[in-house]
Amino acid sequence: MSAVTAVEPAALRVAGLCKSFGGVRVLRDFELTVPAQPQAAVAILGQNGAGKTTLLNLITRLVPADAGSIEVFGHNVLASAARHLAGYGVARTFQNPRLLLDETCLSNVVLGAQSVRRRRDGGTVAAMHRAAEALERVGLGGQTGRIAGTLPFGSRKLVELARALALRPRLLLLDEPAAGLSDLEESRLAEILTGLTDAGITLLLIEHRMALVAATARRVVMMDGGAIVFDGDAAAAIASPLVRERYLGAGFDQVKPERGKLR
Amino acid sequence: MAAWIARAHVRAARTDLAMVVVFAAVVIFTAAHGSDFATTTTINFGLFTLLTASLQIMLGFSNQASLTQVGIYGVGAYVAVYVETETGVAMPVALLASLAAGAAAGLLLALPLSRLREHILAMGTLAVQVILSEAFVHLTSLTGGVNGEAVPDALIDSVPVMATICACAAGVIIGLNHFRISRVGRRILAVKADETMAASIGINVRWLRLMAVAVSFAVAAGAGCLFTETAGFISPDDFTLTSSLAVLVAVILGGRSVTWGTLAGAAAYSVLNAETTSLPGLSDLLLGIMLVVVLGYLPSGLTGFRVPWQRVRLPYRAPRASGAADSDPTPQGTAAAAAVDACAHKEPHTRPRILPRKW
Amino acid sequence: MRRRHSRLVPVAIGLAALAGVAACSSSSSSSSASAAAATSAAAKGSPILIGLAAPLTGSDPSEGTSELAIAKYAVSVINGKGGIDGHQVQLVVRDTGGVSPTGAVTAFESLSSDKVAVVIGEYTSTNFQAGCTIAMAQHVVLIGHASATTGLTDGKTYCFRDAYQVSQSAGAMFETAKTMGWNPIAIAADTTSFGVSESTEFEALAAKYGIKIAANVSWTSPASSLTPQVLKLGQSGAKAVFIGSASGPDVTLLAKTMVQNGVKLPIFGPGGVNAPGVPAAAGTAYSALPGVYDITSYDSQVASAQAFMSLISKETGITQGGENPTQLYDAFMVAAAGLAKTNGQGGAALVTALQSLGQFPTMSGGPGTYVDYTPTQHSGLFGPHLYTIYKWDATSSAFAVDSSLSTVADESSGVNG
Amino acid sequence: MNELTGAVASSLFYGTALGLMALAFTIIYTVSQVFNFAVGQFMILAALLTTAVRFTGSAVVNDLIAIALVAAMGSATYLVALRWPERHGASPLTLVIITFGIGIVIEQVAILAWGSYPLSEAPVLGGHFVLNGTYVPYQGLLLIAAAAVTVTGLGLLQRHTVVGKQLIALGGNRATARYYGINDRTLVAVAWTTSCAVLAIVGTLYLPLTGVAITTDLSYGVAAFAAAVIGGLGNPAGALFGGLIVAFVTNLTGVYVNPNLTDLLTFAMLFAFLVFRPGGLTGRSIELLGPRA
Repeated sequence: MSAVTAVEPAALRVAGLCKSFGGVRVLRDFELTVPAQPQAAVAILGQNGAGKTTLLNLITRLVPADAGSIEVFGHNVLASAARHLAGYGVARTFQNPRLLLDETCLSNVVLGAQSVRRRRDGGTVAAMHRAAEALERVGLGGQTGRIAGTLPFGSRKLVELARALALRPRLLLLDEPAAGLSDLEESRLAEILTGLTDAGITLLLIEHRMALVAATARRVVMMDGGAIVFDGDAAAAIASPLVRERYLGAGFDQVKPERGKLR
Repeated sequence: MAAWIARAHVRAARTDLAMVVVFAAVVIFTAAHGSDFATTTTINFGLFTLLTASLQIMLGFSNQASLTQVGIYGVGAYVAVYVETETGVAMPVALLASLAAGAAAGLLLALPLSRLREHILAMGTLAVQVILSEAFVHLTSLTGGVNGEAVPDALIDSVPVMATICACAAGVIIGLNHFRISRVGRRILAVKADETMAASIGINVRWLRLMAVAVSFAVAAGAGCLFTETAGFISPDDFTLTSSLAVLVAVILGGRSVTWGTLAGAAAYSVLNAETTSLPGLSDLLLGIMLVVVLGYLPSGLTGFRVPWQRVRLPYRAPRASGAADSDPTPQGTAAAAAVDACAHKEPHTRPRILPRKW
Repeated sequence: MRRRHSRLVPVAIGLAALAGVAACSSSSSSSSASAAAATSAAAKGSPILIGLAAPLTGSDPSEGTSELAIAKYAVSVINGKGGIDGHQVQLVVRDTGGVSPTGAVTAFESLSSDKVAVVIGEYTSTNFQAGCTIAMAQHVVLIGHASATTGLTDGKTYCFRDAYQVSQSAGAMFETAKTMGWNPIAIAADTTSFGVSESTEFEALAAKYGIKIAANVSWTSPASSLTPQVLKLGQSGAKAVFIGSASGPDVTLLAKTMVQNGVKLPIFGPGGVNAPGVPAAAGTAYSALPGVYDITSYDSQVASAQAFMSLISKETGITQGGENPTQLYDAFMVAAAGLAKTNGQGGAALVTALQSLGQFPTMSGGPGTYVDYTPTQHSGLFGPHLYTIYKWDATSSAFAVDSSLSTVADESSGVNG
Repeated sequence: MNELTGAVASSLFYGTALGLMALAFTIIYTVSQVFNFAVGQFMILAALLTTAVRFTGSAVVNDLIAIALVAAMGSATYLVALRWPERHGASPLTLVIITFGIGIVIEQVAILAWGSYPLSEAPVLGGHFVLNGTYVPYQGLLLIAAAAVTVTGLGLLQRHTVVGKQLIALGGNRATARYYGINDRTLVAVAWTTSCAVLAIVGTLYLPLTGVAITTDLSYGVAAFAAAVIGGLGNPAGALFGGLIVAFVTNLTGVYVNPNLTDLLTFAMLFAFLVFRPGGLTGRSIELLGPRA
């Protein structure tokens, strides 16, 4: 529709998306476009139940859509199965990391590294190297042999992030990456995420922690009642009376921008 | 470089060796003993191990419970007899036919059953087993009905056949042992652990589950073909729901180890079966008590003890920088990562301390 | 190391046990292992072993229990008479686990490893057939006492039986039907080997006797509902129902369902109609039906057989005889007579001995009932007094001999010597 | 039309019996996601207690004693054989296999104690009336009345008593229910007691029409399972409905098409429902369906 698509298809284009669970309408006529260039992080805000995770599940085909269309890099998502998304260059993480807790970190990440076969990929050994690189990228380079179940929660989230990176995505969907992380881990995560956008990966992250959003996201989208109520850059979001009223609450003025501690 | 993968296989090969030794010992012992009862017991054990291993492919690798293994075993047996009597081909050809029939049955049944999970799936396969049992009785022209069919040129109590069956059983277990290290094996284990996660990283969940059923049924049908070679006579009473239940029980009883668990379950069950022929009126009662007590009070089976069996340890070592052969192979990370590294183990693949080192 | 070890322990125990089973296959059957060399009865005084393969568990364990009691009694009688050629006889028992060819094979293998001279039993035809396969492979003589399917022993050198065959009893039933004017008849049979062979035999003989078959219904035994089958019988316009089921519960359910649905037809059959417990359980229904007939080879009117059963119940406390108790006893006597000729040796020698045994008088029969094997005919039990037909007597709620029908059935069975 | 009357009457009685057994299935499945494959054994055990043991001279008193005993056995079975494994992480599949084992033990012990011969059970209400050539026994009508009372009564108890509401909560989510202070051990034991009491009602009221034999246990059990799935697991009225459907479909096809394929038909129906409509005709959908990935 827009002129951009003629040059390069958008990283994500959602149009007219509807989803109801039983009688509850979670998304109604949802529209969102994330351009492929320049690579940046887009943060989605919204109260619990606003439909954020549902949106991610719809994009990754874990739940079927009622109506509408979703495209990633020009591929029609709704005509594909969940397993095809990785091939389109899309990877995701979950709010609660889903790892094989009995296996080593490396084995978990190798699953991702070997998932999509590309030419000149090499065999399992090459996949192991890529997996190790991904682990190193999230700061777990020394933990390859550790059993995932013995890691603390924050590190498990990083392992999952590494597994998603091992898929070599162009669009990375993150579901509350900072939830449950300590302040130290959160600041490290911010560094990692910034590094990813610099490396040319478009991020779509659902996040409640404003500090992380402020540190990483260039664009902020706020959802309420299944639709977008605010769309602008991060600074504008924190300044916006709408966002304050609907999401941050009246007391947000007192927050320190760098190390915001909400709730 | 590929040597690192080879090391995982070498580690697994120790189990292979143990398997070969165990089966060879059983075969040699039986052959030396020379009694036909011993031969029959060992043949039953070998066939039962094959059935247990076939179910392990479904239950152990993709968490698909099946109560229809013995029905498929029957399909394999009837196909083998049919092919041999109609065309007069040799046994290996009949075996191929049985394997193909099993795989076809697997594909045919896995499609409608693909949406069922866990014990609901078990109940769906229970229905299939009962339908197969009824079919064996009623398709008289193909199966000979309840009066059964004689098998032409069967080699009853033959030591070579016993050895073949045990070799097949050992071969299948060894195959499973290495399959779980392979790329596909690890992917299917990921499917077993978490289907949603597996789909989200691009794994074709439905296909892998389908293939597990097809391969499992092919093995069960192949075992059925081997069974005809030693039985001399087959009838629907050989392929009942009770036997299917026994296979499932053996797998659960054996525990989650794909190798030792399969062997332990099959051995325990075969022993019980052979031993109770001389216990008037008690074998069924013993079976019932065993189901309740052993399954109930030993929830992780004979080889379980809460040790996750599917752990595949890829012995990874990062490539050394050229010219710096003596340096620590641990790669340097970011400053934050280094903080984590400080409490990490020196060796990249050291086990956590709560478990003792194994050989 | 330790963990792997602990995993190996149960496996090792299991395999050791497996080896143990293979090694001492007869450990739990008293001292028979020590007498493994008894086949040729080399030393004076070492016992001759006779095997019994019986369904001690499975769908009908009571059958096995009574078989065991009768077998013990038969062995005690043989030993009481001084054994065989000075050797005592010892009984070795194995469980076939009900109707299960695999169980039968395992039991047979186990017995043959015990070096028994002869195996008796395998009461269903399916089990007999499975046992027979092994008998042929291992050259061990098998004598069945109740497997009724036609042609079971044909061409099987090592397989014998002293049992009435379905073809014979079915013939007698059709003869009865002709006398009673039952035309057409309907068949109700379960899908066990017994039911199927009865049903096949009925269909085969119907044309010969000029009787039509109006309906042929079947069910998987044991049944929880027989309404569709019964309604079909009622619809068919048949004058009587021939029953092919050895299952007491099924026949009880059939009779009760027939009465409830107003399907008032005479029922007639071997096996289940007068199986243990059935007269008491189905009595009310039987009395409401226009006639219930039981055909059996076991003539309790014969004084010797009556004395036998009362002795059995006194000795063992078993009141119900199971299938063909006298025939089982006869099988032991036949085996003993054969073994006396071979000095306790089994195998081919025993086959020859049995074939040359000549007419062997049986327990249940009258003057002419005897077992007679020839090299081509291993199904023995021929004579003028083959069948007795019992009719349900509603006033006394019991079966009573119908002598006129018995005569008809007996004389027409076509196998009189 | 004679056979139609017969088919309808028989289907009503058999269907009600299967429906009540399916209800017993459902009661336990709702609270603990376990299929109890010993339903046939518990049902026949009740009948055996009144016929083979015969506590008193009165059929009614015998039946009541049998119902009480079997109900008590139900909770005892749960507490002894299933509670521990359930608490220690046994999967529902393992628990199902254990119920098979419980069934085998009951069956074999019953055979050892009372033999495998068929027995006749005295009806509470003797007599019958004739309708269009079909004998309609009063006992059958009593069974239907008892079923109506049972289903309505259980429904009312579930909705209007604390225990009933707690059972519903337990069925919803066991862990959450436990957080709210619901004693799940007592409650699941209550469910087993209720379930086995329902089975005993079937055993004492229906089996006088058919004869009692312990060997028929699994035939009843599997047919009742089919009824439970078809009616919709987790729905008491649906269970009864499922039983009637199984009975009517098998009987009518038996009469008008082919009576020899009724068993095959039952299992084909079971299979079709599991695959295409796992929630049954009335039930909520089973939560064990996999993703569409």
